[in-house]
Amino acid sequence: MEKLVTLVPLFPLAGFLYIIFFGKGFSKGFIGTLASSTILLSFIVSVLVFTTQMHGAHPAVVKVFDWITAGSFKVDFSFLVDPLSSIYLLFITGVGFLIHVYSTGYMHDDEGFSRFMAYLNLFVFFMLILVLGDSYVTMFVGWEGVGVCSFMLIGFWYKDMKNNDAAKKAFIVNRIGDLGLIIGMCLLFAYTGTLKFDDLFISGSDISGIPGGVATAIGISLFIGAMGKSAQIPLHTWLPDAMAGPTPVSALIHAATMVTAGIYMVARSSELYAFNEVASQVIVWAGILTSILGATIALTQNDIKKVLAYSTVSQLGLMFVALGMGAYSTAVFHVITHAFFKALLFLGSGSVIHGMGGEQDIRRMGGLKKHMPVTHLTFLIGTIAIAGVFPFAGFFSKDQIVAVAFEENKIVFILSLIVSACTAFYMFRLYFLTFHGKFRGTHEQEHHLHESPKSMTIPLVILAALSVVGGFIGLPHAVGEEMGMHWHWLDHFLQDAVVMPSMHMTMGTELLLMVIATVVALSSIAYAWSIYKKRGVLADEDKDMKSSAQKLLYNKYWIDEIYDTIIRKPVDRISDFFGKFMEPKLIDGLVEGTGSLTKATGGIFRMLQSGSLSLYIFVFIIGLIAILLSL
Amino acid sequence: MLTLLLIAIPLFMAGAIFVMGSKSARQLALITGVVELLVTFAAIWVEKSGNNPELLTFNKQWIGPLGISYAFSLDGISLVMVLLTTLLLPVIIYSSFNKTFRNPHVFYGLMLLMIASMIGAFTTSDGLMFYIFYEFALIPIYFMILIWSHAEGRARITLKFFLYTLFGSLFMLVSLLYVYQHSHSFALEDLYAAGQALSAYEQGWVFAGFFIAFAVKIPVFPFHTWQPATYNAAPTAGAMLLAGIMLKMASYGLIRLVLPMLPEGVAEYGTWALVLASVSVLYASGMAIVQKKFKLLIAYSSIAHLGVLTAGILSGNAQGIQGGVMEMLSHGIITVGLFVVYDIIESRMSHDEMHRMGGIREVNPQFAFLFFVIVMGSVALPMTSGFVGEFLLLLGLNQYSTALTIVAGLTVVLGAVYMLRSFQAMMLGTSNAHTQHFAPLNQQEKTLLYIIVAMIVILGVYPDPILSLSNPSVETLLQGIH
Amino acid sequence: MLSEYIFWFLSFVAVFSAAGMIFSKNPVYSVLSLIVTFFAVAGHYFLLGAQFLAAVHIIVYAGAIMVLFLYVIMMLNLNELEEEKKSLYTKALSFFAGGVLMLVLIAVVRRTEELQLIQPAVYNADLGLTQHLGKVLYKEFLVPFELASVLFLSAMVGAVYLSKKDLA
Amino acid sequence: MQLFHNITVNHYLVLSAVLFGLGAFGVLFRRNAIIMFMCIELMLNAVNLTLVAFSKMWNHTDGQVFVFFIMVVAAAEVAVGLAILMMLYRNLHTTDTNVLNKLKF
Repeated sequence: MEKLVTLVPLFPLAGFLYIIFFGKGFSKGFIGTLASSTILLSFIVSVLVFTTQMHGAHPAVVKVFDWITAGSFKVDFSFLVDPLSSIYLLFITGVGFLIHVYSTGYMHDDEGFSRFMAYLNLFVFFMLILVLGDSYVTMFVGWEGVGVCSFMLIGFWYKDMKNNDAAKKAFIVNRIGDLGLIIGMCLLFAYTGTLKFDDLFISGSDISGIPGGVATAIGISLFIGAMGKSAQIPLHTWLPDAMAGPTPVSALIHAATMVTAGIYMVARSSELYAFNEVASQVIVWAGILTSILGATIALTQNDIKKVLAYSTVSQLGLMFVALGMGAYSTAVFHVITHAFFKALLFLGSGSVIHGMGGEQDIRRMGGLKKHMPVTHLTFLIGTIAIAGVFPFAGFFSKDQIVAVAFEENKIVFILSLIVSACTAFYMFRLYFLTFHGKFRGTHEQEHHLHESPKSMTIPLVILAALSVVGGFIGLPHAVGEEMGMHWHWLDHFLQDAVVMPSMHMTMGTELLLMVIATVVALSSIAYAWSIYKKRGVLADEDKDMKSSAQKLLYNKYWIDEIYDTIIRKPVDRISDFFGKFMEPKLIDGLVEGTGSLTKATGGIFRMLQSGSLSLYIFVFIIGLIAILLSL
Repeated sequence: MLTLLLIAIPLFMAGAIFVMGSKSARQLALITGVVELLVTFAAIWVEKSGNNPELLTFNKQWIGPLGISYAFSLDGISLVMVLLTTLLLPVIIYSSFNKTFRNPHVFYGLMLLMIASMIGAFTTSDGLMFYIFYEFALIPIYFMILIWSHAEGRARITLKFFLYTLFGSLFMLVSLLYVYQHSHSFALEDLYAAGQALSAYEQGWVFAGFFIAFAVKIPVFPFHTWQPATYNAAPTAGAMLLAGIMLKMASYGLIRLVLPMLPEGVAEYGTWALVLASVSVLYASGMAIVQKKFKLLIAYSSIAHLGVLTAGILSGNAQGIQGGVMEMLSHGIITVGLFVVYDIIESRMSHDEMHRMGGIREVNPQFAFLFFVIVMGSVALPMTSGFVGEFLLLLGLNQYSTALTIVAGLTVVLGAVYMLRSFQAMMLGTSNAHTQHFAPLNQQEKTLLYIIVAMIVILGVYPDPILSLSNPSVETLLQGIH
Repeated sequence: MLSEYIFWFLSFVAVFSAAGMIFSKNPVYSVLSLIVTFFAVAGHYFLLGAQFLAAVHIIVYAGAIMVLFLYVIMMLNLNELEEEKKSLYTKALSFFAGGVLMLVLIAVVRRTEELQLIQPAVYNADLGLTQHLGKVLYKEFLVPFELASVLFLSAMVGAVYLSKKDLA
Repeated sequence: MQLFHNITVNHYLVLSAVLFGLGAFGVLFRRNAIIMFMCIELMLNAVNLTLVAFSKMWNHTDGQVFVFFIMVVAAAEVAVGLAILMMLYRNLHTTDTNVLNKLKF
């Protein structure tokens, strides 16, 4: 049964190759169907694999071929099937399929349609490799592969240089993280002699021999990789810019799947982090800071996709908080629910943008409720889910994180509550400004407004349904007991794959925390409602921004500008210095100087070459005499 | 016997082409290239099957009293290097098919002469023969650049290139002779034994001699200044030979001569060399960032990658050496690919200044796609050949020093910076007046690019045939050290 | 005893006429004195029992080479040429250098032990005879001998080529 | 052979040293290329003389064969050398080595 897993990434790959090489003559409908059906096939196989795992099959390594051999270093290209990877498979292919279907509608009028579908297929392929890889190296293949796909898809509309810049930025920032990951792998190999997950973690003995300091270094290095991919401070700046890509890309890559690769990796390495206090603390603080940063910036953004992007940054931060606190399965839980509702929100926003004819500024929207009923309803569900209202998916996963924070660190707990409040506020601000009030766009836009086609709304509906019920895979103890349902199902499922925290929380505390979380979310929603719905306040135009705090947030703490000043410009300047002075003057000067010196010396000695035969003979004879005398 | 054949075929054909004149020189050269490739495959087959190992060696005394002999043997490492040479040879010859130049028979004859000499260097198991082949390869390329270059000041540039590399090699000769004093034989095994018997301090000095020679050729900062100008001046086929194959003789020399001969010298007194190699990565990346011409960018990116290569090899463990072998192969292919791209652009735009281009993807998406794959190979993306090599190199280097690994590893970031910048500047955006009429690829260009892209991807996805070919030899080599 | 006298006589003639060759102002006289020197040297060869060499020496040097010299001098009309001016400085230097060289060489010889010309144990009177030498030349030194003829041929070609009129 | 009981190889060596020194002196002293040429011949003869003397002493023909070959070379040299001088004279109207000093940087 496990052998089948090889097929999972194979389908999208085949789809990609087919479309790239033979896709020229076919209609868009055929290409769209082909691309989507490859993912559907993968999804079906994933379900099969998943059910075997659910029924308690042992984790299995499926070898595809010999890959890298170098002395004691041997890595096969093989896949690891265990609960963690199989659940990832499930939601990648599932959400991926929905987004593929959605894309056939969304991108239908684009001239690069088949290219787009091919890239999406390729992306899914690499994402599957990422989660299936049985070693860090194989995982790294997918890791970098999704980076490239992200690059290609962000810069999909390559004629606009802004998109290309965003794509390049995403790739390069990711690469900084990748360097960290490579260093982490190198260190890991140097101290354990292997990079395979089952040698390192499942057999379990190899990592215990690593000295503490090195373990911390490894943990932090790997986390730097995760920072890049999952947009954590200080490597988060690429994600909002990545919204330059088509919206399905933002939904699939920059919300649901790729950006959660960092969480996957840390969860996969849970045994490494579980006893590594320093690295874990670094993760917690990077996570909560990112979370706060993202949430606060999202409060003031006016681009519908930017709000969602910062929201993603913020949610990813929360996931890392969970990871850092040792609640690995909780983080995975939030990854899954987040994939549902964030994909839904992005797709919904895509639907809005589609209807608005490309407009993304919420100051130009409003009152879309009556024009786009399905989009409105599903978007509302997504908003409620992310805001954390019982019993939507976001509530359970976020509540678990908050609960863990409460156990581990009270400051983080409070900060995470603030994040929750902010989340609820900016999401409803977005919702009200978009769907309620009067339409603020141009007449042509108003005329153009329409509900999206079926291929787009059906995925929305399915995702909305999942956003409602998705949380039940991880019902907390209190609720589960009460309702007579299987509680903490996900934790049980994942217990062989990741380290489980030892939580001892009374039901009372648990309930109390749930109440607190709900109250925070609801009051925040009510506040947003009172401002944006009841009073009808609109977002400020750029020039009207007065308070410095607002400017600070609107300009994203000027982090991009700071990076520009302290990193990009110095690099350019140093390179310039190399190019203008060091290379031609200093180094080549030395080289040329050697030549000139030789020439000058030769110039002196050539004076002796007078051409006078007598002189030559005279010197010759003197030399002869000297030799004879010395004998 | 096969080794001898590998050297003799191009040598003989070079002579034949010289004699037969310009008429069908290029076809003959191409046939030679293909035959060489087939012989290489035969040799690999013999090595893998393990039968008739005597087919892979040849030993005949040349100057008996001095312990010099015509000794050749093909082990896994040599085979990979020979494979690199013979894989690239048909590609390089084919890449110059659509060009017309004066006296093509001389050009191709010189090329084959150079190939023979490089294969000699890759296969010989005699220290002095290595030196001779290593030096001899300079002569044909010198003339190829001098005669067929169109650059201004080519005489000066080629002279600098020639003198500089020759000057560097003298250090190698001194070191070689120093070890020879103790071995009284140039056979590599004897040199290894004699070298290892030296004290670590002596080994350090001998290593310095070798390293300077190889560092000039590889090239490693700060011995690299001949290289960008030479690439820029050279005809593209010449630059391909130089960057794709010839420079690998030096890194091969590090593996074949330096590591087994002077293990302690490298380990105890070789830190400066590793530091230089790592600095080389940073410096060349910085230089690549400011380049405005694509050809110069290729040159500097090459230095950066070879910096990682040098550092990785000198770390002296199985991962570093295996990575080195793989990276040599991959870097050869990718660099040749980049030069092919350069050639295509240059033939249409008649310049290679990147900021004056843009939007070529819009006009010619196929070309842009193929170029993109090569760029990805160059930034060492997994599933391209670049990754396997570079990753193993870093893995090896880390066992020597983590700090250096971080410095050298910055190539991962900086490589992406300059390669993507150039790709974006040339290919993306909207087309301008210059690029609007970018002609579609012709059959020859398409074939070339597809072959190169296929090699990059196949070696990246399934590098095992190469790695398992060289792995036993690498382990034997390392066993000889410990 | 006779041979001793002959030795001293021939040596005197050789040295004297060599000096004459150098100091004579007219090149023709120089050539003639050099011929005399060569005859004296040929006499020495006779004394040493190398009859064949003596004969060849006279034929080649006196007969061929010196005639060539004379011929060239006549052709170039060098005998009318004014003797070049030499500074005292050059004269002194050349005298010094040549003299010191000679003295050093003599001193070197002086410091070696006396070497008898004839070692009775190995003496062979036939050594320098044509018959004997011819055998050696055509057996042991066949290849160099033939090569020498090639050398001659090339010298001949070279000389003819160089003296062509239109080679300017 | 009683003939030589007072004449030793050393005598011949001294004689050839004197001839050689004279030749060297002549080459330095004169500037006429033809005379210089003749001085060189003189030096060659001085060397030949020692070779023959040693040949006598060791009773071995090699010395004489050597002399023979030196003569061959000398003859060839004279032929070519004189031809060069002829040509030089034709072009420059001199055989003075002080004038023939163009072979320099």
